[in-house]
Amino acid sequence: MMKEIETRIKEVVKDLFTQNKIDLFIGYSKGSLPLTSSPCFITKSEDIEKLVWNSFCSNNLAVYLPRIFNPQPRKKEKIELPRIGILAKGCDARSIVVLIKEHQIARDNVFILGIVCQGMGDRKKIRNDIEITGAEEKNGRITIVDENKKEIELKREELLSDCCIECQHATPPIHDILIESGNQRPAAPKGGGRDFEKKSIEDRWNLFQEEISKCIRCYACRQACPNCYCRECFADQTKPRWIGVTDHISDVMFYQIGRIFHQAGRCVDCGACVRACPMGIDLRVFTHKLVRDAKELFDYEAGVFLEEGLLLATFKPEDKQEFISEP
Amino acid sequence: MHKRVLVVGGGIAGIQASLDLAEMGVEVFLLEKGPSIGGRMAQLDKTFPTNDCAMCILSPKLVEAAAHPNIKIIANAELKSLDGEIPNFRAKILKKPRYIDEEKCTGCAICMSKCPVKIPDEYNKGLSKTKCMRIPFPQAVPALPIMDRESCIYHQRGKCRICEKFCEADAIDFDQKEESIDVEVGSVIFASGSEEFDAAIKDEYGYKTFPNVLTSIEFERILSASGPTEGHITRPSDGKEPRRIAFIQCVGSRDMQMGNEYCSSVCCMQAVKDSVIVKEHLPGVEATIFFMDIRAFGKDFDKFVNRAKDDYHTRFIRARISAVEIDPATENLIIQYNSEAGSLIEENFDLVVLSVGLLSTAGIRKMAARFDIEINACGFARTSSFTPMTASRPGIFIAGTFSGPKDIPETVMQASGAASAAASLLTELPIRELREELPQEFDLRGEQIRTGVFVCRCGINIAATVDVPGVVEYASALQGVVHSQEFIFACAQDSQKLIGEKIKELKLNRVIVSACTPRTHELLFQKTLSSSGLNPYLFEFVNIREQCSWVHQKEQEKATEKAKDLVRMAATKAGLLEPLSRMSLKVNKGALIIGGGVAGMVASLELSTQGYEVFLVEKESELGGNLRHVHYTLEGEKTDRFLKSLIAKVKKDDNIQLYIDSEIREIMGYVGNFHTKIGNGKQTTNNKPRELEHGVVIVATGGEEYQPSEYLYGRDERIITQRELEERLTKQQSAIDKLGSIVMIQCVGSRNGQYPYCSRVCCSQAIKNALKLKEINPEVNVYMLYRDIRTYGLKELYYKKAREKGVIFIRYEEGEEPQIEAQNSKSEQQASNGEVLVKAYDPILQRNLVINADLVVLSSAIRARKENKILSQMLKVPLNADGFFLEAHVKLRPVDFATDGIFVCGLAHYPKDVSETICQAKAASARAVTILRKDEIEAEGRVSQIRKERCSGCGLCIEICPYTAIELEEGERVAIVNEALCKGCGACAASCRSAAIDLKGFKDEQILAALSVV
Amino acid sequence: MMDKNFEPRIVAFLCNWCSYAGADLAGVSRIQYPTNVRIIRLPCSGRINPLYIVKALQNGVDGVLVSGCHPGDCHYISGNLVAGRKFALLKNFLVHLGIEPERVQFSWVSASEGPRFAQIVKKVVNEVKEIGPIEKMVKRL
Amino acid sequence: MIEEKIIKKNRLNAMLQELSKEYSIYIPAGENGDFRFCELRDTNDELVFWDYRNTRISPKEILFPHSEILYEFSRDESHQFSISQNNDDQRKMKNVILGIRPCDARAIGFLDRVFIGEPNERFVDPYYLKRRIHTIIISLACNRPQISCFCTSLNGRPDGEEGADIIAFDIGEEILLKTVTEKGKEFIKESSKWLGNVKKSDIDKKNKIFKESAKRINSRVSVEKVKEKLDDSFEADFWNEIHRKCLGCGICTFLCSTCHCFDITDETSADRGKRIKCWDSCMYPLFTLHASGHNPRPNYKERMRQRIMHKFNYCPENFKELFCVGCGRCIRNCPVNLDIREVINQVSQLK
Repeated sequence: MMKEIETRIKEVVKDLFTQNKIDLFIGYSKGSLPLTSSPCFITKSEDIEKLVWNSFCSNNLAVYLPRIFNPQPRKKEKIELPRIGILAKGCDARSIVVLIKEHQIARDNVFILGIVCQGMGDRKKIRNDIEITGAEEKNGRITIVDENKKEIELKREELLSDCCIECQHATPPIHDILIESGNQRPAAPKGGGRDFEKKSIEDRWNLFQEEISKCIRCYACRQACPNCYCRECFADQTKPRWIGVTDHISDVMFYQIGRIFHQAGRCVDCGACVRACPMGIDLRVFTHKLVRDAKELFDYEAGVFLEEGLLLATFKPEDKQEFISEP
Repeated sequence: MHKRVLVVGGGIAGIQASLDLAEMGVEVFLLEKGPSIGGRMAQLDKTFPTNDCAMCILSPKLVEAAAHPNIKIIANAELKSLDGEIPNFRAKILKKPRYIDEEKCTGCAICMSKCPVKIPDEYNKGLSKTKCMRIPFPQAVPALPIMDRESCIYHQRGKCRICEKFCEADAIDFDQKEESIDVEVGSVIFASGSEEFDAAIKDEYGYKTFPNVLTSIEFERILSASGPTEGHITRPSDGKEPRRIAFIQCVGSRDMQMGNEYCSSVCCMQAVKDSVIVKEHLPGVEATIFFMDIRAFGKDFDKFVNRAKDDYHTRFIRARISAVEIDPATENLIIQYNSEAGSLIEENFDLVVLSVGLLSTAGIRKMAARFDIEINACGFARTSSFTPMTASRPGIFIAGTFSGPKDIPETVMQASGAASAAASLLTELPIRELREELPQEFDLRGEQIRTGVFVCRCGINIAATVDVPGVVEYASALQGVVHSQEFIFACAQDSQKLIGEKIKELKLNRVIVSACTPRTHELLFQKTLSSSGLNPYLFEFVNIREQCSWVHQKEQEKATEKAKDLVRMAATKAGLLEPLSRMSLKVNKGALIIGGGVAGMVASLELSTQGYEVFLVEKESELGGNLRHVHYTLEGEKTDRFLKSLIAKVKKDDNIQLYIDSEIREIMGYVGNFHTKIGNGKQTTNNKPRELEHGVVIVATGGEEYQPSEYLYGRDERIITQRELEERLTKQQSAIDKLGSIVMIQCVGSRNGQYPYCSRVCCSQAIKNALKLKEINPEVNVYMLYRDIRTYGLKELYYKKAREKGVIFIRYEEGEEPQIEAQNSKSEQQASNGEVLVKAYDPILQRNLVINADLVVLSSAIRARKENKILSQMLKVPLNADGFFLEAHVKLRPVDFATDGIFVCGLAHYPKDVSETICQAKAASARAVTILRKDEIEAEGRVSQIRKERCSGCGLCIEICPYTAIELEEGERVAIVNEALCKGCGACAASCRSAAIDLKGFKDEQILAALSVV
Repeated sequence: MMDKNFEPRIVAFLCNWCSYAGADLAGVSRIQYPTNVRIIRLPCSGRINPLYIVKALQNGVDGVLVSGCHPGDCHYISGNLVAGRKFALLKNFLVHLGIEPERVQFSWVSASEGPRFAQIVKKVVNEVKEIGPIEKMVKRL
Repeated sequence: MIEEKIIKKNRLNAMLQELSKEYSIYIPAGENGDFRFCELRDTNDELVFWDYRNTRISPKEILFPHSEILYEFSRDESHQFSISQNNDDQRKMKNVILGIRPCDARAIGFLDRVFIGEPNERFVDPYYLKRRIHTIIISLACNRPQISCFCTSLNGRPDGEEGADIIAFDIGEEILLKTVTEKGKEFIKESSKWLGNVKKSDIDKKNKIFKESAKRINSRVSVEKVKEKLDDSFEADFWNEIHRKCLGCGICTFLCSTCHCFDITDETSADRGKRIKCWDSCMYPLFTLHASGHNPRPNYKERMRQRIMHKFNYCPENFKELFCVGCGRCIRNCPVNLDIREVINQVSQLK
């Protein structure tokens, strides 16, 4: 199935270039390490063969769009916007919806090649002390080879990212062409942080502290997030300085709380931040709380409806008032 | 002499009229007989249908009136005589003594706290006590105490003078005498209001006899958080929370025995609102409203009633209550009533609220007579439908309930309308110029922070609790502070002078005053800064009275600590304050008025009279709008003649550029600077410019009659609408003569699931036409099938008249609408005399009726125009769920939009009759003139600003801004703030993730600085 | 558990038009309430950046009270309603992370609700006293 | 004179216990292959790092922490200012870093050149220096290289000694310690009671293991001409393409054992403040942003170029060394698999 999709992707991209519909296509190429793919920028048809489709095409490619359409520093002269083709899984497409709503993307200049996503694997699901020297994917099974040439066979499902396991939007809500991928995988019940939520407040705090103490403020979570397109992140600002620059846990918490809260009503739960984190922080335990609350309190899901107002710019008379303390 | 107007009465009507006039450049004397302005609205808890807190929305208006340089409030005074004529009236005013020197008094209220004599508190309707020396209520304006001479011990027995002893301002004057003030004005507005019906007269309800029977105003006070029970709902007899509350409607209204035949218009909604609020306070309570008709005729009123029924489970019982009895053991109240089924039911209540009407008293009649103001049969000032704010005496105008019972928005509209009418008389006179020459501001560039801290003792108000010298000393060590000192009263004249001197002497570039509340005193100190050459925004106010000394009276040390903390926070913030300037904006003197119906024409003429150019755009080929289909009013006035003369006046007015057959293509810009493109309709109207520049927009696009799809309308010629009937009554009376029986069906297309609103005018229109039918042929049988008869106000008289003339009223319930069967329908057979069978269920007779009708007349709804949507998007102003334009505030800003410079009037706002339309049209022009008369408008100083380099143009701020003050600059994809429209709420700044937008005066770094030293 | 001598430091962000006026009314009415609150006046509850609240905690403030106009009463039409969504999400989020719900509280107080303002202050102060001084999140300079 | 000693693994705890009285001991700690250098708190803990691969984040953080306070200042009530040196650092003055991999040890040698330089160097970082002269580095020869390791292309070896005071070899039940510096020799001398003498068989065992280890490093890049190529390619088109997928995060630089850029900022409140030194990354938009608002490296392209140029051109110019030790951290952790080996190869092929 994966191979067929890959072939189909190449066909579509070839057509797009032949018909001169795009200047650039953003997809995935083979990664340099086993179980990775790498974002890939195709500008001419000769390079189309570089494109791949496998269970590790996990990067949210929408992250590249704002910077193309909104280059920094701001150009004085009017720039000719490139026409971009982009491969979009459900979550990438939802990010694109968010970005269109937030005026970061010119819809007319984007050709969305949607793929009904089967969920993407996460290399980190394999223990770090296993050195993966090779891998092969076939018929929903993934065989990895360790440093001693030992083969380990895994079911594709075992490697799926947490966000993919719970994904409710495998089909891109917006697309110009859609590639089906056969059977729909049923989404697991929403769980990100649910177990966490059941813990006592002190346990939660301790776990939060423990996770956050790993953070080295490399900002990979921010940079990997398509929503974090701010020209100057609050975390970087000096006038006023919102956060101290240190790795003091309080500063780190402030950064994380601030960044995650800035995703309220915008986070599409693509897992990019979690995958990017070099320190293995399970940010989703925190990000998903806001995703869940947006749904539960305001019946709002980010990046699903293009026409819907922004969560934090609108209100309804029936908005719940439970956060109010009555004397 | 410049333009001057006297406004009699300081309720919301007088306040609104004064504010509008003042903004038009007219000097206003606002006369109030009580000690404070505010009127009845100040006593209300919440306002329907939005349940806004009345005081929250009123008190900014009180403060605004007090601070306006064009308004002089003369409270505790009466108008003694009024001689002369336009534009030279001479008014003699008698100002009663307050026994304080208003110049000296700082309003600190120490006298009130020390006064030993307690008297019933009028503000709380006598349900609680206040002092003989008292400020009437906390938000009172003027915020000065008044002494009740009758209960003052010194005045009665010659000793006490405690107040004098404690008054550090030396403001008590026991010997104060009445003062006579003469003013000369060009015209006068009477907004003197009405009185509440004295429920004690209707002794069958036991008011004043049974402790647990209250009037609606008393109940408002009980509901109010600032009332006698601090918002805890308890009943007077035992202080227990009531579980069952009855509201009895029409107490003193629609009551022939009492001689008050009219409807008081507001009591139904007040009772419904109270039933909702009481339920919010006490979830277990059961509220029952005994009513005759529920008159929810206003915008979104029916929705509110439905909410009360469905969500708050208010019981609505249609019954006239004849008496209230008491159970002496429990002091509960017993009410007997006839159910609709006819059985006698007795119920027991813990509390009974009498919805007392509004009425004119002998006193009001006498006053009217004294000033030559004619009154009508009900004792209210007489006005005509076409000049609804004009009194019989030339130069005198009426606003508010003096001309009949009305709700707040109608009052505000009439007040603004009266202001417009009054100002129109004075066009020849110059406006009052208020230009204060301010010194050049210091240049602060490169200057170090030099802060001066001034701490107020407020007599002993602050000093008795807070260690003021301690705070002064503490402040001196704070960063940037170069001077600190104390004052006995910081607000006193000499203190102001001293602050000014210190600014100059010590080159202070930041000033902190640590005293009372900025809400009343910030402007005063800012003015002192301005007049000393310091930008007024380099000022921080610390409130150590309301927040320290008054609320921590027994914890002096902690209160002092807190005061120091607050000063420290202010000093830290002050260091980051920046001088701000108010952007000024040229105002184009033209007005665009969209819609050439009566609303648009009246507004056009009003603006033209005041000297402004008007572009009146009508999409049809003739002027007149809906009034073309109305031929006479309920009161019998001929509308045709009025309309004809109105059109003639508009056509020959040189100031009015008329664009008929034209449509608006595009409106760009903002207050003072709109650019509009007009597209041609069918015919080209000469070669007038199609692109207009103007300063304001008035939306008067009207409404349209609903074309019923029910009741066989359009399928049988014997079924017509009221409008069609009126047409026939005027033009083909002969056809009417022959009819034997006519059935009118009310609420066609109104008050249903899809369109839950009441069309307001159809009951009156139906009664008007029924009376006409009876006039033409007294023998004709007229049946009116209705749900509630909503002849509010003085229209009620005609309802009575219709009953007297034999019109038969049969009620039907929602869901049990009448059924119609057309016999020998013309389309089927040629017979023209066939009858229409109307079947209805009569809930009183409790059986089905069949009426043979020759003609069925449908009172069809008034709908919002579909084009409203396009216009609303062009103007970026909202519509309500029913498609009518949604004003900025349903109570106090009924013709404004949240977006400055755009106004609404007429049916575009909501269904209304011609007199109300004219009121609103004049109100809209008054509001428009407040902008047009200025050459420049000054924007807020504390407005949002963009840091372009941080902005990604995500548009969140644009969506959030309620004033459409932010736009996306498409090319650079960056938000830009229109300072002219920004009101400085800061919602944009708080929402911007990259802090690319900030609010001047409340900048992130300023707030964070204060927060860093809490 | 509860330290009798602990006097928490509470910051209250109040909107100018309702809640600040409500606090004024509490003053005018001489309603006594605990001294722990330091008020920061803002034009509207809509002005409150959620990060201010987090910053207050980081600065070692024991509790934060945010108060605005009741829904519908906003002087700026809808500032409080837009803010309401942010507040609801922030409160849940902070609690999710393990910040005690008592630390950050929101209320609507109108200009005529002096007693309500005093009550809400008492409530916040008492509840924060109960849970003790803030340690989580604090960074002292 | 090189000295070689041997110690049984099971005696190591006892030795560390005694050492901990005088030294802070840093060891790689973690589980499931996920390690980071930590101060050894309980010397009874079993040492589990013998066959760890490498830490996620380089041990440079011990000597060059993410952030450190340089000094504090305050203002008193009479508006007078005073400055106090930071005395917060409660760490014992002397440190032992045990278990650092040879690639990272070598990187510390590079950092020494940056922060201390040659003797008589003008630019010395006193904070680094103070820490460095009191630190003993005992590296642990690499027996478990990863597929992303390429130290051998950059003059490194799994048993390379550069940067270490002592190098340790895991030869099974025992650890072979080999001194590299005088400081290392001193240290061995002080600890001699725990150490035994080396047998020929131990040496053989060691040589066999680490020859095998070297063989496992198959990843090779060609760095010979990198510096020269970069000399002339500041404006090359190559930079327009190479940065494209870079997200601009700081993983590669923060995890890197040789990256050493830092920033200095003040944290202040009304009357007190601290001057703080903390890591910076050339990948960040605010890196070297001028006070005027001008940013010499406004975009991903310029930042990416800075990183490559700094490592492979500027540092070789200044320190005669390519500033990459081939530890592979940036390769393993890059969220978009932007592989530095590919970049180097592409640079080598530049015309």
